[in-house]
Amino acid sequence: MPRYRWWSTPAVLFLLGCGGPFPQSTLHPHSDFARATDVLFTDIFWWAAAVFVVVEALLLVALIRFRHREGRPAPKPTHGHTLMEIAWTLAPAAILVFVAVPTVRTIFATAGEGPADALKVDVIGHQWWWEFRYQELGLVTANELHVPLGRAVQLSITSADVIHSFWIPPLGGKRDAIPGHVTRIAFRPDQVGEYAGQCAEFCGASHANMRLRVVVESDSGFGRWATVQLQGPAAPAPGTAADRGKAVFARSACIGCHTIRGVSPGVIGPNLTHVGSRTTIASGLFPNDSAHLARWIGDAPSLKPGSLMTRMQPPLTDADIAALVAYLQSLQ
Amino acid sequence: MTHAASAAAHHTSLGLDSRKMAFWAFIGSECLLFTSLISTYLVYKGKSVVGPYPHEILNIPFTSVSTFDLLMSSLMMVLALAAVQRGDMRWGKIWLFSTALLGLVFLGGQVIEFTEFVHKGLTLQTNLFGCTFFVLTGTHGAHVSVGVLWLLTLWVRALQGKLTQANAMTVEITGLYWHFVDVVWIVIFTVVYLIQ
Amino acid sequence: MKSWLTTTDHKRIGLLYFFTAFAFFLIGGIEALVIRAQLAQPNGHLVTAETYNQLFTMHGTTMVFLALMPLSASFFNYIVPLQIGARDVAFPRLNAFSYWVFLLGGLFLNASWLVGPLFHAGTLNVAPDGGWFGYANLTERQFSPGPNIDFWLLGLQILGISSLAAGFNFIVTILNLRAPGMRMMRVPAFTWMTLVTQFLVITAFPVITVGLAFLMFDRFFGAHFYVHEAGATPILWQHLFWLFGHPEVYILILPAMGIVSDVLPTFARKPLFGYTVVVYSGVLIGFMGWGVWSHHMFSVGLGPIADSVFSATTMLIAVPTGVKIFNWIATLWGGDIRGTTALHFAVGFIAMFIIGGLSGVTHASPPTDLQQTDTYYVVAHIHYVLFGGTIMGLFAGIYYWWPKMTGRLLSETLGKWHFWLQFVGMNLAFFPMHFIGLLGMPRRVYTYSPELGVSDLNLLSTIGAFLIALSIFVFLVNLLRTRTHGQRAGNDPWGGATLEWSIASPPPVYNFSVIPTVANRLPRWKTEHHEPMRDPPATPPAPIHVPGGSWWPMLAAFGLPILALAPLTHTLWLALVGAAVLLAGIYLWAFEPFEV
Amino acid sequence: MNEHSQNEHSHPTADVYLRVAAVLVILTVLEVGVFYVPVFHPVLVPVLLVLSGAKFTLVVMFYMHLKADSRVFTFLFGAPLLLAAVVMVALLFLLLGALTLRGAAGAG
Ligand code: HEA
Ligand code: HEA
Ligand code: HEC
Ligand code: CUA
Ligand SMILES: [Cu+2]
Repeated sequence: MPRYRWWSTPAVLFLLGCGGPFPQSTLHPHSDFARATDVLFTDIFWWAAAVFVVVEALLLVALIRFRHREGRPAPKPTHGHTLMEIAWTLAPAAILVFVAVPTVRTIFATAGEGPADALKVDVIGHQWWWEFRYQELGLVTANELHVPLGRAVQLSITSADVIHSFWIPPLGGKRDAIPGHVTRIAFRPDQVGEYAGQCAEFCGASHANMRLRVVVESDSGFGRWATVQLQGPAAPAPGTAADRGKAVFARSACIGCHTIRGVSPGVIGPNLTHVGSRTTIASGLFPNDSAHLARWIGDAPSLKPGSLMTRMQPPLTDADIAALVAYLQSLQ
Repeated sequence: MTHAASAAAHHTSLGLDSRKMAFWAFIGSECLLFTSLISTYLVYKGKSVVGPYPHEILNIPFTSVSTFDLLMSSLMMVLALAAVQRGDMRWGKIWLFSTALLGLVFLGGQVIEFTEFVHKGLTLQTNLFGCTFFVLTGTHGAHVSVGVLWLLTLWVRALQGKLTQANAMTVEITGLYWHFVDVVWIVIFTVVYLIQ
Repeated sequence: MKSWLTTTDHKRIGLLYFFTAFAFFLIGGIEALVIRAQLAQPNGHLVTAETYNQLFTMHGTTMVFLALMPLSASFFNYIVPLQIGARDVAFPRLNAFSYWVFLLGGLFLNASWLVGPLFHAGTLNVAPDGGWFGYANLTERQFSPGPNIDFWLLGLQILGISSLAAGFNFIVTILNLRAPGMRMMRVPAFTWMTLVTQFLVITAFPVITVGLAFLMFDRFFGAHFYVHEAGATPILWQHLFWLFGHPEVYILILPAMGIVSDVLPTFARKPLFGYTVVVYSGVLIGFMGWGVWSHHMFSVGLGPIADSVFSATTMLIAVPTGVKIFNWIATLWGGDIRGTTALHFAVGFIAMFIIGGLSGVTHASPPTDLQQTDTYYVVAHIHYVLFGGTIMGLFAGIYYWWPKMTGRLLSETLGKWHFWLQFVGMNLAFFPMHFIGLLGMPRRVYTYSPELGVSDLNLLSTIGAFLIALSIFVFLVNLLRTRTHGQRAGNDPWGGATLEWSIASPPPVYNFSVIPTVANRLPRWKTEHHEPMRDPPATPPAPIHVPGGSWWPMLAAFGLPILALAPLTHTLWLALVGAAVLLAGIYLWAFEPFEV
Repeated sequence: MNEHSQNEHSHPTADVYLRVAAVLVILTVLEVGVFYVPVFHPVLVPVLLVLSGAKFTLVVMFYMHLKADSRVFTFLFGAPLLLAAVVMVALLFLLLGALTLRGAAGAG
């Protein structure tokens, strides 16, 4: 839709020297859903802009033309004008028809029902991370949603605790994740890439830190990712740091909260079976590297206020933590 | 209450008593209060995940008597008003007291009902029916209690000879409140007890 | 001192409202400044996440319930009886009660900043932290175990009582205490909008009272009104809240619209254009305001039909609002416009409110709102309507009526400084928020990543916020200076058309030495149809009885916070004491000899 | 007391009050009767709503004197009442719709 492109990258912002890349922008749509919204927004924006210009201009003209001057005769005490009243009732009403009709059309077009062959993913919001369940693939992961290019995606969104709101701006508008309800979004991404999103409904201390990422991949790329995810966790070679880490994991509280397939069944925290393959940890907050992993395991709440992954009691030794990091990184 | 009656002696632009007008506005406002409560009751109807459920526990004959009692108290109330307006303070006192008494009987009935429900395992914490039922009927009961207190106050004033024909407006306003509480019960009785 | 504590004079109560509400406005503003300082750069760490959540919750709650509503109330109190030619409101002691309840409710809410240690927590730890619309089920005990939410819900319950009492009072005052000859269609626009506002108050507040009562039962007594495991739904809260919440935003804007409708004619020296239409459109806005609440819930997924219906009803409100705006411009058109500070603010209202109104229309379209809701784009909308609208309108009222209230004119020079600083500041603070939101920054985040590319815009916004603070500082200087240096106002510094200008500034206790008889909508102006009315004599021809004060409204008011402390501290005897104080206050009040 | 308003809307007499009470009692008996008679079950809800609506109206009109009193009072009561009714219908529609349609399909 080249007609809209120039507006989508407001020149103002470039003048301010903050040109992008705006990974979380609503003005750079990359799916049918986001585009439909963007088209509609652009539409309404221009109507609004026109109203704005006309009304402010009238106001300014009135102020300048009729400002007080010495000797100006007393103004004529006009009390009203029926025709004018009718005119300025009808004109906005007419404009609103032009806004309302495409609005309703878009409401139904984006109601969240994807086609039958859509890739179905259940999204579950937790304080403060996202769980993704691919029913048809039997695959569970967290915080990084992988989807193939060119296939529609149908998300069924709910929450395990309080209300969250699932939102990846470049791919389309948000839907709340409400305990006891299921809401839906459907979209078809149209460009490979990594998109940023974030929880949008205030959900407690770390609401600001409840981020997520969507990786739109080519069909084959997605297939490779899914195959890897479906495999069991990598078994560390005996005697390595990772192997020691596995032992620490198995005797620590970790198993109570985290699932590693075949190792532990916990469901309070994210599934860690392939945590090493993620680019970030703690719902998009930090890069998935040794330093951050170590700090996270040592004291998660200090990195993420309120995090339900409390400091381990008794505290882990530095050696334990280093081993755990090695183990987690081995879980590719 | 009694002295503010003199406010009405001043000029008013609609020729209406200010307190009465304020009271009607108050009653209008109360409509929204009870609507919110009743809507919630209806929305959550049949949504309880554990019992006891309404049909297992609501006692229609018992509540019918309560309803009748409240209706009669409304009658007493209008009779009290008519008596005070004629200046017949003897009957005024009698009717005022009977209104309050019937109100007390209603409250007694509610206490018995609540106690029985608790014995049968329905509390505020049990299920959604418990939540919505107790808060709705409890709010109504609280209104009745305020009404009884108010009526008894008037009755004592009348006994002291401080409530006279000149204060008929006070009695009328008390009546408005009392009848409104009755009217709310009419709705609750139908919506909660009869339509299950 | 005693005379202020026991006062039942609407003018004194009006001033009490003003100074109290303005103090709360400063507190809310300082909270906003801390918010902006935190967000000036990405990964800010001025305050912790927990503190930040308390800051925006208290900022929103304070501004809405403790600053803007009571600032409007100060004008209802001071100006409405004067505009309709009355000696006081219908129930002076109830009026005093409203004020004291408001004050105590406000103190109760704000006490939460300081009393942490009493709850075994830090000092800045137990203030409300669930956002100003406190969505369930985050507010349930399970997810918010501390007393934070308790302060919020009990505080709001207390404040609701104050608003309701004032609502009944002003409805009766306006309907029943008008001077002879002042038919409804001769009532000044501001008083009309007050009436509409009060109808919204008495119908909207009961709904949130119920919503909060449910929350109370859930938190204190283990009920499950918003607990989905019990079969309930947290969505119920959203409906109850917004059923109240949307009328509430019109409660906030209509008084300001009334002020503008009074200020513009005075300074254009022209009657309000289309008075009848302006009045009816106000009534219509109030009425339609009841049918749009679910536009705050588009992202909940109510289904395409409900979304379409609420979208349409919401958009329709633009029509009566537009009608008002066009009538205001037509009022200016052909006038002889004197650029006083009051006029600056009134025009500023129109210019800025339009921006907020138009962004409101983009919200009203559910698909676009799905991208905007819960982002800074909404924050931009609310500040353009609330700050650009209500605050601008209220300042217009302050500059217009301050001389009436104190007898001295505010300095015009400082006033213009105030206006321009505020005008530039607010646009700098709030305009970038549109982009911040569209570029993907959610609201209510204590921190954001530099990756988003909104750091510079946020810095700009912060600078704007501090410019606003500077402008408010200039206003405070103006207020202080006026006490001693202000030019004397006389009865009528502006040549106003309405009754309040026919008496001394500040007015004597009894307001009107003789209750005027009104023959026209613009009684003090000469028009082609009639001569101006004569002002009432400066001294009353016969002695006028003025009611004395009363302690009992204040006593009764004290019962409420005591009652609220009972669940907060799990102390039964406090509930009994509170109820006793309340009852004692009411009985003493009811049987006290009090002649109006 | 305000003579003006007293004379304008004279209140009904005790006689009227008693007759209204009689009707109210009959309606209540009918309500409970209808509840217990199986024949009426298909139409129970509408019948009950009509009956209680009639009782409501009677009390408001006669015991609260709205029938004879100033229209201002009718407005102060009627407008919020109407609003309340509309709100209730809307809430039932919105919440029951949401709960049954989505709750049934729902996970979580
Ligand atoms: C003073 C308070 C005030 C006022 C007056 C308004 C006015 C309006 N508001 Fe706003 N609103 C708020 C305060 C207010 N709002 C607040 C506080 C919130 C957020 C709450 C929260 O989440 O914290 C909110 C949120 C909010 C939302 C929810 C956003 C979201 O959370 O996703 C929506 C959605 O529809 C909305 C719409 C509107 C509309 C359509 C108007 C209309 O009334 C505006 C009408 C005015 C005009 C349109 C301009 C003038 C008209 C013309 C010049 C005529 C010609 C115009 C056209 C043809 C378009 N508002
Ligand atoms: C009702 C009116 C109102 C007003 C007037 C304001 C005024 C301001 N608001 Fe507010 N705001 C809201 C209502 C209002 N706000 C609401 C309802 C929310 C939503 C809350 C929620 O999400 O729950 C919100 C949220 C909100 C946010 C979003 C927070 C978030 O989502 O994380 C921000 C961020 O910038 C903000 C900023 C400001 C600023 C900078 C001002 C400024 O205009 C403030 C200006 C005032 C001052 C600066 C006064 C200070 C004076 C001095 C410093 C003088 C010094 C003198 C002495 C100390 C004696 N507001
Ligand atoms: C009390 C429950 C609990 C325990 C015990 C626990 N965790 Fe966690 N963990 C969580 C939760 C909840 C999260 C998600 C937190 C967030 O992002 O806010 C998490 C997140 C993580 C993550 C980041 C995952 C991701 O995809 O972003 C890692 C890695 C992790 N935990 C490792 C561990 C290790 C190693 C241990 C044992 C030493 C452990 N956890 C013990 C609850 C727990
Ligand atoms: Cu989850 Cu905000
Ligand atoms: Cu709204």
